[in-house]
Amino acid sequence: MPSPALLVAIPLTVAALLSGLRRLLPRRCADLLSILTALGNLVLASLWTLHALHRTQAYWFGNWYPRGSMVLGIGFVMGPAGCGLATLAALLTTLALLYSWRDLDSGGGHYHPLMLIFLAAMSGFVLTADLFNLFVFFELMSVAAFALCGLKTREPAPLAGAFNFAVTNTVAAFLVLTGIALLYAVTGALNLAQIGQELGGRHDRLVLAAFTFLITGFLVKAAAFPFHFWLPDAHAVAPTPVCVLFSGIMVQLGLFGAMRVSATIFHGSLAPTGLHDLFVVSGAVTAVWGAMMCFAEHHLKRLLAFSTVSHTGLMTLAFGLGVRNGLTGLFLYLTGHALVKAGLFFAAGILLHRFRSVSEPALHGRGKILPWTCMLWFLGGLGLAGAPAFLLASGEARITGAAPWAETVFLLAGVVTGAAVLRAGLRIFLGLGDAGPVDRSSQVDELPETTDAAHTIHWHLYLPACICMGGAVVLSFWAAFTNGVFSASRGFLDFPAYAHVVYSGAILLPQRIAPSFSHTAPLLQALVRALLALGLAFWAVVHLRLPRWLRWPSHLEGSMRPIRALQSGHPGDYVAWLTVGCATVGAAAFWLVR
Amino acid sequence: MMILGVGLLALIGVSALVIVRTDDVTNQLLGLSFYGLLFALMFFLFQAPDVALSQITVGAIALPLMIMLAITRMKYHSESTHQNKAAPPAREARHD
Amino acid sequence: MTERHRLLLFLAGACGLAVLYLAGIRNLPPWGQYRGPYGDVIAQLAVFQRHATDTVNAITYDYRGFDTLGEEFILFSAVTGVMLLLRPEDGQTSRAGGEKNPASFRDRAALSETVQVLASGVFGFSVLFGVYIGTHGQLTPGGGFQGGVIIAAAPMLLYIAENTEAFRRIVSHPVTEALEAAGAAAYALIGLAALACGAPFLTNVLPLGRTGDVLSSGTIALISACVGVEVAAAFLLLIWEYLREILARAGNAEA
Amino acid sequence: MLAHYPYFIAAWVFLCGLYGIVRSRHLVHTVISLAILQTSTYILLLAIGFRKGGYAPIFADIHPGVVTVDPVVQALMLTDVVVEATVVALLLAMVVKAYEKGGTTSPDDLRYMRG
Repeated sequence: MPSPALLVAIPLTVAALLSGLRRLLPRRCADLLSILTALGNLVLASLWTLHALHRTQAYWFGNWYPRGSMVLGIGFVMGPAGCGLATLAALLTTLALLYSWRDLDSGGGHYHPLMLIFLAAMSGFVLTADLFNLFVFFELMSVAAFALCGLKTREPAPLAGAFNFAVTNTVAAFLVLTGIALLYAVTGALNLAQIGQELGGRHDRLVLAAFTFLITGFLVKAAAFPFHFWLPDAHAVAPTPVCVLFSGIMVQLGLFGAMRVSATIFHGSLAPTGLHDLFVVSGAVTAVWGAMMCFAEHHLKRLLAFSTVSHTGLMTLAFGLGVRNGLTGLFLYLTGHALVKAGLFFAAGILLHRFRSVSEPALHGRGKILPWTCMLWFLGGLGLAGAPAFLLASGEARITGAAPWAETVFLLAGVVTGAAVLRAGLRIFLGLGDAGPVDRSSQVDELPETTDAAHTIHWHLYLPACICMGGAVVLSFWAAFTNGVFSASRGFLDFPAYAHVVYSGAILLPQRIAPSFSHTAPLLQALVRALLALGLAFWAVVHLRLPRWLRWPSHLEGSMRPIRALQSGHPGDYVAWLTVGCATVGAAAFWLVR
Repeated sequence: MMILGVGLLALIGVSALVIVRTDDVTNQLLGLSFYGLLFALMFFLFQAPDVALSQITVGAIALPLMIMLAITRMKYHSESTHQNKAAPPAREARHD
Repeated sequence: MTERHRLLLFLAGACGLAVLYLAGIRNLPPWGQYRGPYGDVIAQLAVFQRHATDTVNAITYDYRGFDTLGEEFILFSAVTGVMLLLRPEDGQTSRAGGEKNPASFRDRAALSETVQVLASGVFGFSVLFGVYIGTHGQLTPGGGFQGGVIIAAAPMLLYIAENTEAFRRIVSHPVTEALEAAGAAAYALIGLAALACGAPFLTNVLPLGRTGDVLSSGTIALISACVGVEVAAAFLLLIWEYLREILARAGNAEA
Repeated sequence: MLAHYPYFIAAWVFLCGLYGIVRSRHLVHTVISLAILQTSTYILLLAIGFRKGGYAPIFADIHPGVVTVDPVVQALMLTDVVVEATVVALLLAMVVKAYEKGGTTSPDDLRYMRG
């Protein structure tokens, strides 16, 4: 097997080379070189995933393997969950780079290096077994993301979005660092396994404070309520392929960071004390909030961004439940969501490329000439709602199978976000009903990001979206994939096995077959969700022709002024909310442990 | 030496508040430079010469310099747009 | 939200955060009683294992060298981001045109010649000092990062001495950009060289030399040098990106 | 009290930084406040690795075996210093550009994305 260090080192080296030669290299070369690099990462990461399913092993940089119980250097633990996410990150980056082929404005040649650095940071983040290294990759990911946000600098709005994104996420990074410092002071270690062993089941005030700082920091990235304000601002301004990476994987990696530290450092204090209920509550609130805001939005990218808030909330909820019931459903859901959301963003990008707008009222009826995009968009909307045959539906069934009450939250969030996407589809592609309310956010028009003057839609714009949608369906019927995810999720929460890998170098994993699953009830539920979403979308589109007492969607769609005013675009507001949120998480943690 | 350290830390605490309470950015910049020097001093005092060196070069010089250049650039921008009677930058992009 | 509401909201949050923070630090070991073991173990091992007397640099460039690789690329992405954000746009070419004619931005009041000569002398001295700091990192406080920033500060003296033309020639050259990329790539390539030798990434594959020599400690000194090149170029680029517009406008105002 | 004195200062500086960002009326002020917030982590890390009577962990002029302060936190702080400089540089570039494009330096006028 090639060294796992290549997953980080090769993209970084190529990024430096591309940046150094940016004046000399023609655009095609930069495109080709970066796609090949991302593709190389994809191949290597999938090889490692297959390998890790049988044998999880550690890799020590500089050959500084642990001496006795003392970890000297930084290591990767090549577990199946981490490797799988690295594969997903590489896949999305490859597709995003394919989408940007030739036409996307590359900002003077800076776009490709930044995308590759972003990929390297994500790969390092999911694999590292060192707490401070986790912070370094968190920050590298953030800085590359801030820079990518500023690709379109011709208007002040993108800069405002990027600024808010940068300020909130930097504060989050310092919260994480504070948590790291507290843990280092009491354990004298930075390796996740070593800290976990030193702490054991200890959960005194210091551990709880460190827990709060770390989890808050990562939840800011994961856009949990009330830390989510930066996300729609950043998504509305980033170019389409960057949005794909933000929504598809970066936000979820924030949650993954929280999961990683919970499963290792706090393994002894999480499930026994009920601290994981924190994730349940935070996830449920975020899911509902995101869904409401999503339905009220008429700027397509912001609409999709709020749906990401909602779905990441569902994943947070799934993690809270999964600490006791297993994480198979969560990982299936995460993969399905990444693919569907990426496909939707690609479709929105096609609209932006063709019509120079992503505003729902402005596009009313104009999408009729794009039947393929229409199909992709509706598939995406149904996928988000958790329609049958999509990976999200099978993930959801496994999550809610153990906790039926959670089905209510999933139903609400899935149906409302799916309906919002479908509503936009009905208006744009079929020209049904009225154009929809014209509000402020729908008037902030997107800047064109492509340089092709003819607005023709080439194969490289369609192909990524088709691959994403196809993948979200195909994977749900592939039994080997489900079994692999099942083994990976069992391994993820197994702290003794993790520590064994760190101290002894490797561990053999037993092959597990996912328990068989009755499909009739979940299938019915999924069908009901899809129909409900479609129904709500139709209702919203035609409600103005109905009698007055049936015009509820107006309230959902346009009149949530006081709530929407919270999304103020003011960095001070966002940081004030962050402070309150951090204090609340802390209070909840102390209250849960008591 | 401990007493010196305690005094220095107190000074840092006070200057932090003063700097964030200062509204004029140029004054704030001067404060930040001084604040960076305090940190360099503290790093020397607490046996961290490596960090002290990078703090002097980055925190007390490079960082304030960058901020100063940014402020100057903005000042030049407003002066030249004023002189050229150029149309004020895209205000109409706002939708309040 | 009005400013008042925002401050009230923050005040509520800040009280909670303060209580949380204080609760956390109450259980910390008292100040001045670091308990180890990580730092102590490395402090004991580094001189023997790596022949480097400055343990901080041994950690930065070797034991935790992978962190530093990430850190260098944080700097690299930030510089790329700044260049991306501040790049001259199509509409700005007329203004940036002043740049192409260096004679147009000689500053108005010339300093006395003494100051100019002195500054040029100090310029040479600071470059020398930066190189010294950068190459002795494994022995004494300093290292590539600190040395790099000092070297980057030297051309600023030329600017202060009003030799803007020399300053511009040093800083704005595409070579600076290429050097920055080369420094960053070299770090990753040194790590990959270990892979080519069959050892894990970033393992030292060079002879360690005699403890206390400038050329001792193998890859630590080499990586430190690469970092120095990258950091010096990166800070020059950062400063130049802000300064370019100022110089162009100053030139235009005079013309 | 004195045993935890630097940690209190770190908490204080952290809150000061947050306060600065919240009350900020100028974007450069926001950036500087963020830099102040960052310095809280320096104090925390430095205080954690400090040892009374310990020497700097540089064995050029002391013998191995002498009590030193923790070198690891110093390496972490070096990374921290770089992170601060880079984030500030990037944020300043955004501020400068936002000013050149939108003619404003006040966060109150940044609300293009409301609602």
